[in-house]
Amino acid sequence: MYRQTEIIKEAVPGSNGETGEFTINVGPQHPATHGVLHLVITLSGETIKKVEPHLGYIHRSIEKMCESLTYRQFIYVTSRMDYLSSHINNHACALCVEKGMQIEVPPRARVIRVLMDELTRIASHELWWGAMAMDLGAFTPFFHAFRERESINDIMEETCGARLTMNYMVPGGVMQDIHPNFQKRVKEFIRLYKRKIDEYDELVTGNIIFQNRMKGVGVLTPEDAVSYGCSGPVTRGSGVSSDIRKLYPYEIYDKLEFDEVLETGGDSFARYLVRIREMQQSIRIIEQLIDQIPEGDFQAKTKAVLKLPKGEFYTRVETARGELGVYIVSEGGTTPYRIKFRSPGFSNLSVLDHIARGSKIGDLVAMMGTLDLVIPDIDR
Amino acid sequence: MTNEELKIKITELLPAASFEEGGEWLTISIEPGDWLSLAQQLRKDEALFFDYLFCLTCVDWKTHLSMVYHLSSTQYRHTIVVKAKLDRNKPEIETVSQIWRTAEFHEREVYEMFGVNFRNHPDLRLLILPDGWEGKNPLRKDFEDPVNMIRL
Amino acid sequence: MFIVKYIKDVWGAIASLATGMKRTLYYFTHHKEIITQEYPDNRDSLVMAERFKGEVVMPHDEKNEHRCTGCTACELACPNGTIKVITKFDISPEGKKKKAIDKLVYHLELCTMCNLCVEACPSDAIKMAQTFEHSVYDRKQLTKILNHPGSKIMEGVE
Amino acid sequence: MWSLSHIANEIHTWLSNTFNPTWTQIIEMVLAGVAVIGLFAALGLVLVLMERRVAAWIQIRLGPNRVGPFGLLQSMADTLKLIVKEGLTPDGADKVMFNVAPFIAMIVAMLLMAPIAFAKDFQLWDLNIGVLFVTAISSIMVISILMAGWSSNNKYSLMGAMRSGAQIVSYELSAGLSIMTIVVLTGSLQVSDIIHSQANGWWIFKGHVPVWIAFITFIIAVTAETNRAPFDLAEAESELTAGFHTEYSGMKFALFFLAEYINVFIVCAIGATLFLGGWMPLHFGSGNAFNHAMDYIPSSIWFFGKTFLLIFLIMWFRWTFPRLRIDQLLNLEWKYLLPISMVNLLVTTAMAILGWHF
Repeated sequence: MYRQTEIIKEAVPGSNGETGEFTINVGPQHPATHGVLHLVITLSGETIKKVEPHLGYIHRSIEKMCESLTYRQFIYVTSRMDYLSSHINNHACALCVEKGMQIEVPPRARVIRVLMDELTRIASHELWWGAMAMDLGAFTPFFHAFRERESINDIMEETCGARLTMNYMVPGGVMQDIHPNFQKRVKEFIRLYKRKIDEYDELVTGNIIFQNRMKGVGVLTPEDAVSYGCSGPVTRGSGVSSDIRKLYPYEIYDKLEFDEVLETGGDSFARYLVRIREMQQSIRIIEQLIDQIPEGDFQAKTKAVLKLPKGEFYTRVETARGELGVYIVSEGGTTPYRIKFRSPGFSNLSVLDHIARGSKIGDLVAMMGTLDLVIPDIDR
Repeated sequence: MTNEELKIKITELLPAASFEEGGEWLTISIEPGDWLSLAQQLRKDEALFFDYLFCLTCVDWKTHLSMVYHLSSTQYRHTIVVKAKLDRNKPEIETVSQIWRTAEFHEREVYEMFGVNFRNHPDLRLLILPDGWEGKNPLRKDFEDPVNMIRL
Repeated sequence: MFIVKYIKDVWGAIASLATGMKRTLYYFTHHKEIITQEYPDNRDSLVMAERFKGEVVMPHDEKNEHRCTGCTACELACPNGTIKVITKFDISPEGKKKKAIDKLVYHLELCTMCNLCVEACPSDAIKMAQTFEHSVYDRKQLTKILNHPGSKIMEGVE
Repeated sequence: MWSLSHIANEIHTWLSNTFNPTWTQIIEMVLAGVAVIGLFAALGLVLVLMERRVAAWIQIRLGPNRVGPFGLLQSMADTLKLIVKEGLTPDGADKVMFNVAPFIAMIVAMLLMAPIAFAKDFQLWDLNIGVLFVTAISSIMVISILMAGWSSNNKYSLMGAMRSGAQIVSYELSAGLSIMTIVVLTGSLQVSDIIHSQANGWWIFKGHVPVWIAFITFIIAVTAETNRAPFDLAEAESELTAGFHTEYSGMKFALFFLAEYINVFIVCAIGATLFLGGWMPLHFGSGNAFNHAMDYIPSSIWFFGKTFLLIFLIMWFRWTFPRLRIDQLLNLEWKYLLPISMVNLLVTTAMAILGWHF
């Protein structure tokens, strides 16, 4: 009855005698998919002819769930979408509610939010770096990446009370004030990070095997990147400016000095470099703000029950994976009438078939690594 | 282009379009039959150049469905929202997956979640739901799943 | 020239590999860089962050009194139906009926540690504890009653 | 002296005095077999533990340290687990081939033990074509992998097996050619001759640049031949889940696993014999105090020390480098290693004829 059984039935005899093509199921349990992604690949020898994603293995219908949660409650669910940038997801939702309610967020809260966002971005890219190196067969970088990531998680734990799904954002500010140690710990992390960043190049970036695995693999032209709705480092690797923080600044990003990282290669190596350099830009943002956290409230005074006015609200933020859109349709009640999360992973996945055709099965792993797919984000 | 200029330009392209007020971006309401030609013009027109479809979704209004397309231009950075009202019992609209490739996946998602039939879609199959799914479309308002849905 | 480029390629490749090997050799020989925490052994020295959200608890003072008025704000704030407040009516010495909690049922198995209940509580009756070793053999054990048996509301908490 | 050859001779004398020559022969063969199997088990346990420790320290972890003192019994516990586990045979598999394949891998590894000199005058079979025997037998290894991949009736396994076939067939060439350089310099295929030719200095010191190149080529080629990272395309867990042994479990998997480690040991032993002088102590010049001090270290320690140094090198590769892609793997062999080792062999031959080495 289910799709899966059919595929297996058709796939066991395997090959089509004339063309020598055969299908192979990658996933839903496969080491390279980092989650329950199911790809049906048509192969001719080692060459990929077609990649067909089958989704839904962890679809929780967060959009439907949010329809029965209030505007304070629904924020926590979004941590479970893209769990690696849960802070930024929460931030997007909080921003959308604030836009609807026209809540003025105190400056201290804004700065804290941006600091947390950038820390989350670094943590997410660290995990991506380690996991991608592991996909390519180098296991050591994974542990080295986790060393830095853990120190960010410790900072998060101290201030937000959790390591991964913090639920720190509330409409109108943040839930608690930062921990007194926060600034000290962040500075320690920046020192650690700057000491270790060269090792990343020694271990992975400069490695000739790695470069050969990455260069010219999965080339995405700028036109295709835009047409497929890609966002984040995937488009910036193709040279298309798409950083929401620069183009449609939210919070205090317009007052900050940072560069939008652009690479023109369009291949996996370009996407790799974008993420590596983005981490350094995030460090730059944190350095600007860490001593400049203004005094004041960390949360605006809001009503106990939030009611968005009738209408439609859309916010776009830049998560670690790309553009996250939150689209709330309100009927004036305490719960959203319809909510849509435009997740970056879903669109980035759709480009996989296009860039994978004609390359080897080993390249597919490299491409999936640099697209940085987080499956709960795709399935929502 | 500002919203005013866009409004003038789009009225030229499609005189039947009506505009909704109050949103952040220019919101255009159209009939489903006009959508494909409008979409092609929005994408092709040099002054508009809407090449980035960043959100495609549907809203169930209990009386009707409405498709919502968020379009943006990577060149001019202007944004519009296009809405098309669909019949709830037999929702049908032309696909735009050949204009914006991202629509292919998003339309498949809307197809299974709302039951909207996209005409001429290259590969209109279930994407998230298991094959052989029978029953209502999950994101419609009258969907009930007594087993898996928890009511608070 | 082709040969020169060929040799340069080979040399560059070997050099890049040697750089990586130098780095891993450094870690192989420098054991002070090891960051492993031997978790169950270091339980005594393990310090949890004071804000760590482990489970919801209701603090009681030495007179077995808590601060919960039974207003159900936490129950309403909870997105998962984790908390269920069962109220009863106490008869005060003056003969007035007063609403109080009978049981505050907390389902740890449903809780996502989002902290919304603690934020919503007007009388600071509940807070987050730093415990994290929640695994038990029976799911029923995860359903907890937060107020201690025979406990009363503290004087002066409205 | 408590050297291995001394013990072997003692046993031989005792057996000869007690039994007639035929029985002596038979008992000695049985003893040798038991010793090889014992060495197998011991090496398997030691190498698995060593691999895990090396990996852990490179990855800033501690590694196994709970079972036994310093985690020494960890691989024992793992073996016990694997023995107790059910050995599944998939429904669609070719049952005979599927069950025979791991044993072939094992037998090949055992056969390769024969010509290796573990210590001074301690060798199972000093046949006159020792090096040729090793290269010939080690290519049978691929048959077991192909059998395993084909009979599993799993596409991942099949792809892993095919990759492995292409890989081993290619890398045999440069491994053989780099072995040839030493054979050319020594003028003999016999293992004991090769070792004795290094009495006044190991080939890696005597042979100058050509032998260094041959050594590097040899290390790369044998890493590929034993399917170790960065050439572990036959297993490539992020691409093919586990490659040719995806469907294996329990003891049959353990045999493959063990065979991999034994193969690593054997190729490193060959490498140590050819380039680092086997059980020969480190000597500089002749007759000085340093050389005498070196002679006091037993020859078996020299042999195992050198072998484990090379094993560490191969492990070090594994935990540092990412994996190659299949076409890059073949490019590396056919475009780089093979031409280089051919030219190198030519240079070495010239060197041997002209006597440019000491």
